[in-house]
Amino acid sequence: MGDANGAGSNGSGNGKFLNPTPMLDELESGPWPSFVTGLKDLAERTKKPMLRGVMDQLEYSYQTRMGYWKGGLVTVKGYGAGIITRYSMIRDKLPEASEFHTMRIQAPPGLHYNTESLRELCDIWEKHGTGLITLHGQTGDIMLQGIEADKVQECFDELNQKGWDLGGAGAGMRTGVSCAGPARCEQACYDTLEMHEKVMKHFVGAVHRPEWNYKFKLKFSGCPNDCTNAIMRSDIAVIGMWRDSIQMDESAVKEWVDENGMEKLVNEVVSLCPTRAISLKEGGIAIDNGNCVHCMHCLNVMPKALSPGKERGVALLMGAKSTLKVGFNVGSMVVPFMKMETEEDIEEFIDLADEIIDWWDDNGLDHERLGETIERVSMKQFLDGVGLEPSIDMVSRPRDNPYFKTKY
Amino acid sequence: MGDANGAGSNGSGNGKFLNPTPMLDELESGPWPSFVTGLKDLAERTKKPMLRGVMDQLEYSYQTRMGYWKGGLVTVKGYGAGIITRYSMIRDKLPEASEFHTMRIQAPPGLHYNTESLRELCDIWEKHGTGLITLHGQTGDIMLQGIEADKVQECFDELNQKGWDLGGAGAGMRTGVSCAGPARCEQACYDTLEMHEKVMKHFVGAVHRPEWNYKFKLKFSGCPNDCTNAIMRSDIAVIGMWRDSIQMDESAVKEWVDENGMEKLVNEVVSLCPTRAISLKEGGIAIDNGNCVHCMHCLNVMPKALSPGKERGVALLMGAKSTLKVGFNVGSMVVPFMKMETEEDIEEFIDLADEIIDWWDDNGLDHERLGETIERVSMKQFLDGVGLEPSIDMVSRPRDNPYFKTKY
Amino acid sequence: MSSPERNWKTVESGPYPYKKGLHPVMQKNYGKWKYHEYPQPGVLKHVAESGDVIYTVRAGTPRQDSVDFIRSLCDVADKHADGYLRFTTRNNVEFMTPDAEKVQPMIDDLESKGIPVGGTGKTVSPIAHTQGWLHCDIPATDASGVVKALMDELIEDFRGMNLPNKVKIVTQCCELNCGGQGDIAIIVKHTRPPRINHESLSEICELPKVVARCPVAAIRPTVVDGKKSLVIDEEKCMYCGACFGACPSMEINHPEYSRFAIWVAGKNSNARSKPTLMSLVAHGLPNNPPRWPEVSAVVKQILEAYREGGRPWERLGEWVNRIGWKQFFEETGLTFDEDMIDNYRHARTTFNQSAHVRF
Amino acid sequence: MSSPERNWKTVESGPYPYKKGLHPVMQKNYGKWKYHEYPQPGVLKHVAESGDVIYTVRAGTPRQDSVDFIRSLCDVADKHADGYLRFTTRNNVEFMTPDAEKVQPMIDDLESKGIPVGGTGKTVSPIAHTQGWLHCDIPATDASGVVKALMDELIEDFRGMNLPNKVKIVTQCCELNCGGQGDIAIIVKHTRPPRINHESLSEICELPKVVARCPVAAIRPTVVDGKKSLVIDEEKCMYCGACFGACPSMEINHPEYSRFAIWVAGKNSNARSKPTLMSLVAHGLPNNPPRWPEVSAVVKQILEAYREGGRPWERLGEWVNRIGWKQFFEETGLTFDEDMIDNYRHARTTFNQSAHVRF
Ligand code: SRM
Ligand code: SRM
Ligand code: SRM
Ligand code: SRM
Ligand code: SF4
Ligand code: SF4
Ligand code: SF4
Ligand code: SF4
Ligand code: SF4
Ligand code: SF4
Ligand code: SF4
Ligand code: SF4
Repeated sequence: MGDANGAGSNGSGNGKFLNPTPMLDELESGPWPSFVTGLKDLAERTKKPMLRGVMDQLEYSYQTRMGYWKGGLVTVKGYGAGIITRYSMIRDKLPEASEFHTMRIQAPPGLHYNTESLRELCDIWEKHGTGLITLHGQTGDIMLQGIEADKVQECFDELNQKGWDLGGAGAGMRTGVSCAGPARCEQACYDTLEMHEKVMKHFVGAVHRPEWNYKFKLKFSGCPNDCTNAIMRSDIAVIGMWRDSIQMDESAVKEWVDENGMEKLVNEVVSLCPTRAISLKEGGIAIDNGNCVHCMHCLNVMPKALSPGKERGVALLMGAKSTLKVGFNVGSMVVPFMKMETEEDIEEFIDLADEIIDWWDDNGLDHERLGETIERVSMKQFLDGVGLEPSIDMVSRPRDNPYFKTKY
Repeated sequence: MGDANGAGSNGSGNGKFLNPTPMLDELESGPWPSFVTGLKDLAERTKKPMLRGVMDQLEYSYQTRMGYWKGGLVTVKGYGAGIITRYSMIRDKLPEASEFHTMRIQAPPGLHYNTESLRELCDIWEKHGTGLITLHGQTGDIMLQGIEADKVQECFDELNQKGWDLGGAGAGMRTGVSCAGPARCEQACYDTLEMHEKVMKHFVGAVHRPEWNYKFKLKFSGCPNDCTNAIMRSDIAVIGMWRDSIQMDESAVKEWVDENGMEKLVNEVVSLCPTRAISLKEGGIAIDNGNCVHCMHCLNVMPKALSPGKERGVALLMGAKSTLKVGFNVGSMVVPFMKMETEEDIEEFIDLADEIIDWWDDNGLDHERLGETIERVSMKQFLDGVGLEPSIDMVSRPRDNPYFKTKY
Repeated sequence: MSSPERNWKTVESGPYPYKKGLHPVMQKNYGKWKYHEYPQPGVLKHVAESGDVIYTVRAGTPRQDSVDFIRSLCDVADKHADGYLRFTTRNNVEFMTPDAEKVQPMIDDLESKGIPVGGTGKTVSPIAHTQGWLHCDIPATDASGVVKALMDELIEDFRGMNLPNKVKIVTQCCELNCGGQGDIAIIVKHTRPPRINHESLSEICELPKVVARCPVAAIRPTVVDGKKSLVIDEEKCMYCGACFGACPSMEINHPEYSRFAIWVAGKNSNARSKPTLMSLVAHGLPNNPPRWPEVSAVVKQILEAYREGGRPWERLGEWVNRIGWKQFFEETGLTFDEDMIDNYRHARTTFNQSAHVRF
Repeated sequence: MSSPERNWKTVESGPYPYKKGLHPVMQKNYGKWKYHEYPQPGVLKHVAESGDVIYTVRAGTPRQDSVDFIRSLCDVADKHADGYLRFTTRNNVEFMTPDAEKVQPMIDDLESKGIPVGGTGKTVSPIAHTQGWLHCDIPATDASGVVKALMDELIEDFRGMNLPNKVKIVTQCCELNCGGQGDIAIIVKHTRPPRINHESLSEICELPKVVARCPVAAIRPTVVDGKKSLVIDEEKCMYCGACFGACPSMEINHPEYSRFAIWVAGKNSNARSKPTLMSLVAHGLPNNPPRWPEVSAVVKQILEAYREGGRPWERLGEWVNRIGWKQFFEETGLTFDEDMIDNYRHARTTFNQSAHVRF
């Protein structure tokens, strides 16, 4: 059960407000910032009973190795989603946190903040809720954690007036995520932030009022490095792509070689290209761009010398999801290239996404994600259904069984 | 429909015995030896009506683009398999080949013949059947094609007295195949011929009297080059393997390099090793044997310099089959190494094979091959069932889904 | 819940406007960045085509933050970064400044507040994790706690840049895997079938939905004490807990029998190799709060073997791919067992369908 | 069929004894071979540890041989090879002699008989094939004919050794694929559902067996004219013909609608890469006896592209793997279409689950 002595060493946990939490206190030691210390300090300062209750319940979970929350339904006017409702299963025992709801708030694309907005958010939240915030949830929401049902509407109203809106939950569009993108990254092949904002504004109704078969996620990564994990975690992954040749600054290549040596060039660049598209040439390198698969590796190692081409846009990969039922699904290449420079390009994406979601909503089963529907119904029917052309880019190899039907 | 003029140019087809076969005659031209010419000459010489009938029917098939054989049941005393029975569906029209059965005969392991045996076989076959022989069927049988039902027993009796026996068909053990093996190949890691002979003698009853769920095939390749295609086409593929280090004759390596040059050494040996286990060393090569996956490539390119190690035996891969139902199944590694030097080693293999077949026959569904049963029931249960230890060699990677059940 | 009379309209605005959050130098050079460098661990230097430079200082957070903590981050931003800050997709916070001089004072300020600087380049960046006992309704553990305990031990790999490549770790409190794939993943694995609470089942759950949720069709309708209920075919059930996600009466969580499995070689990026799913390499580890030492030990074993054997730029899975899984188990000291052989859909595609084998 | 009184016993001897078929030099050096060389196309030279040498001359056969043809092979063996010969797993015949002097006369003798010598090393060895109209009960074509017509065109690739590596071609007369996987495969593909012969069905077939044979459960029992029969759900049926193998009343073969598909990149050996299954690259080719020119044309397109682009030792599939499938289609002039995207079991594992793409 551990000795609480080592804990509290950060100076917290000595207040009078909280009940003892010996097991949690064990998580106060060590160099990594402790969420326990944060919670305790917050509780001691604000004296919010809900915080004391939630600490007690968490301590009880640590002791019994079981969770004690159950779901429910809370929402705000006109919305059907955005609040994750939690009631305690042990409220008889620990009544102070009998409710502990979370408000999911859509963060700014790229998670770029200024301190003014953020302080505003903190103030409103401290006023109505516990003051505990997750930055950010795995889907990219700001999660305001710990509020009572009857305070949700007023909290939301106040937030909304400051420009904040609720994120997704349930069987609808979910909150989007985008990488830092063109704001600070040289690899960005399209404007992840702008696209994220525009697209999610289009789907805002579907975020707030879920009515599809199941959830649907979009993530926006500026290049195939995929810093938002889009390919593994979104029904449509929007990934930056270029179609022409990698831009090479020959003198910067030379500089790199001077600095790092030929051995490193061979071992860490040439040899690691997955398709061996890079060869040595005149003390520098030559890239066979027709054979480049846009993996990003050489650009990552030599960012000063190599950059994505000039004809830039996005690739769309579809069907990623987590383990449920079929096991993890990785997103599959469906649209290898699409321009993404103008408003119209974004509109075109939105049209396609609408088409895809309609198809999925019509053809999918209950609680079936896009990737599952595509696999069950077949890629061919999916492409037919949404009006896309089949292409060799969609497969790692053509089929190996004769089980297809074509008439001639 | 083609002009028969070009045909018959080999001098055949001018006899009086046969009816005109204009389409087939088109297959007499060209440099590759023609089975049509062979058939025609045979028919003209022997004047066997069955041969005329079968040519007529084949010509009719070429004209109508349809086949006209149907199955039936013919066998020899005490046997349940080995004859592939064919009755004509158009016997009214073309009565001379109303029957056209095939006798499958087990060839010698490695397909090594002397002319005396082969001539004997030809003579007996010409006496009772058409004189048409397939050397060999895809499963390795000698196929004596074209005999009437009432001649089968006497033909078999005569063959059997000369040491020939029927091969497999139906839901039992099938005829085995083995590569040239130690008789003429330096790569052979075990005695394919001896093992083939011993093992098939053990299973001879199962070959002749099929009574399992479905067919079961064994093939014996002396090394991972797999010249019998065992890995794709046998329920248990027996493939030669070594466990210690590749034997290297350093002076032969030098010789090779002198003759072929360093460039070829790098491009055709070093660079093509799948695990990059080969590096250049002092003008020759060094092999990291712990990282060698026994692919055979370097040994194939430099057979004089490199040979399989001294500790030799077999690997067993299980579950290969053709397309039916599940699509092609490639054999999977189940036993990475097993000594195969003595009678006892062969006995041990036979015991294991018996065990496996029993398990499959108990757990398999009707018309389900071993590979399908393993996949349906799970590798784990298969291993438990036949008493084998799981090993990392069996998989290309550990599972990626959490759907397993273990209790602690 | 009744709210007072409203004299405003809800604006369904969607994402908070990002433009407000861009440092002026980033606004100016938007889409015109040329390259980046790593001047020191925890610091990025991005150079624009214009010649402008922006430095980023990256620091760790507990993810479950208090407003006080966030306000103190704002203080840092106001003081050293012109009032701007951002968060990464991996719960780090980043402060941007065009001024090289401000970097070190900023780092000192952060560290003095107990906020560690690091996580750039070839490091262990903070562990992506999920809700756990603090909030979720189905967790078997507390992801935040597991992560805090482990980060305490890995902090030098967060601060340094001495690994072959980035190591992305994830931790999740049930098999739904809200944290996705990682180079190393720590995930709850149940080891007993759910215990059905027949009392509550028909009252609080839609029976057909629960039946439909089971991946292996192990749940059948039945009647218990005259009430409609469900029964589990324990032969089929593989303890995934999916039914529990649909219905709290399918009690899968258990203090002893809900355990941990460790997975490796997940990769999301397309760099060099295609993205890969992670593979199971250890399981049956106890769920041992408050510091889960058994879990940390295994993760560290794996990390050390990778540090030792990986070549520059090789992600963990790429390293394994090169040396082979057999050697992975040897070098980490972990043990391969029969449960690691896939027996689910597509199982066959993970078999070694070749004679390729290492001895 | 009644046979006369027997005064002997059947000996269930299994395989014919191989020892009788071994050339004395092979018997002497059994298991003691050291290496091989290719002195010229069609000839192998194996050298034993003892220093003994055996030369092998390899020659093509039609596979469906007459006893006359076989006897003439025996003549060659008697004259030049001490009375021994063997066949390869690919229907070639081989004659072995320790005497270098005998090689050329033997070759001349064979060629003069119209028996081509070749097939060793980096060649197109004869096409493995199946029964066809000559004997099988379910074929949609005549494999022997397709093969003869094609080998006429490929004979120089049989004789020469000017390909990047061995090219193994297979041809099969229905989708059961008795000929297995190959670098290039020519396989019947039906394009309409079976027509059911309700007359004969219940008389000659076991209905449940037929139902069970269908991979997609497209067959259901029904009653037609008072007789038990079957009906096919034509939406589900994908024309595989498996039911026809179980029951001749499920008439799948059709002169017009049974066509050909071409597959590439199958590989059985473990050399370098693991064995691979072949992939569909063309279909809808007509079944056009007696010489099937459309089939030969496609095979030659593929072969030429491979000859052009393949590097030494690269098997056809390894070449494709290096250049990518997109380039394969470009270089062969074939067209990728939607049917080539897998939609069967495990389909997902063939999708491009990455952003890797070539333009
Ligand atoms: C800030 C952030 C994006 C954001 O919008 O928040 C980011 C930023 C950068 N990433 Fe990333 N990546 C970020 C999450 C990711 C993720 C997702 C994740 O961590 O969950 C991935 C995919 C992970 C995976 O494969 O599982 C990711 C895969 C990469 C890669 C590919 C690495 C590889 O070799 O596989 C690069 C290339 C590189 O390292 O040079 C990259 C490169 C970069 C660069 C160098 C891009 C640039 O030129 O600015 C940035 C600095 C990286 C660094 O810290 O070394 N970034 N990057 C994220 C920081 C996370 C953190 O706090 O640790
Ligand atoms: C809060 C969060 C974890 C976190 O701490 O960050 C979370 C929490 C839950 N997830 Fe998740 N998921 C969260 C991101 C994800 C992700 C990651 C992502 O979006 O990138 C995934 C994997 C990707 C995917 O979508 O598949 C994910 C896959 C799931 C699944 C499995 C879906 C599947 O198809 O396999 C479920 C189960 C379900 O939907 O029935 C699920 C269900 C849940 C539920 C609603 C559990 C339940 O059914 O009651 C959890 C509510 C917890 C709570 O109390 O707040 N959560 N969940 C993440 C959302 C925060 C946010 O909005 O920012
Ligand atoms: C005679 C035969 C075995 C037999 O018992 O009959 C045989 C004999 C040899 N094979 Fe083979 N292979 C024979 C069928 C096969 C097959 C099966 C087939 O053809 O259906 C394969 C697998 C094919 C596949 O992968 O689809 C096969 C894959 C190999 C390989 C691997 C080639 C590769 O790089 O993938 C080698 C290695 C090599 O070529 O050096 C090889 C090597 C050899 C060697 C060099 C072995 C030796 O040292 O004696 C022999 C001479 C090969 C040559 O002709 O170049 N043998 N070899 C078969 C001749 C077939 C024919 O008439 O063409
Ligand atoms: C004769 C032969 C083709 C040839 O011309 O060489 C052949 C001919 C037939 N095969 Fe085969 N198979 C022959 C080798 C193969 C092989 C290759 C092998 O053994 O290496 C395969 C692929 C490997 C495998 O076993 O899967 C093969 C896979 C099949 C299948 C599909 C099995 C599957 O599980 O997918 C069937 C269908 C069935 O068994 O119901 C089949 C069925 C048949 C039947 C019995 C068709 C039928 O159901 O009526 C054919 C009888 C033809 C006839 O008139 O003689 N044949 N069959 C081969 C046997 C000759 C011999 O004994 O030497
Ligand atoms: S995904 Fe690409 S563009 Fe976006 S931050 Fe990562 S490296 Fe930069
Ligand atoms: S981006 Fe990747 S595939 Fe393209 S050249 Fe660079 S390393 Fe090779
Ligand atoms: S399988 Fe190996 S041992 Fe047998 S003939 Fe081929 S190369 Fe020689
Ligand atoms: S046998 Fe294959 S894996 Fe082993 S060293 Fe030679 S080329 Fe490499
Ligand atoms: S991983 Fe499971 S327990 Fe944890 S937050 Fe997600 S759904 Fe809840
Ligand atoms: S735990 Fe999983 S397998 Fe077991 S009954 Fe529930 S859903 Fe089905
Ligand atoms: S491939 Fe089909 S048609 Fe040809 S022999 Fe085999 S079973 Fe008969
Ligand atoms: S052809 Fe194939 S899919 Fe169609 S009914 Fe027959 S077995 Fe089923």
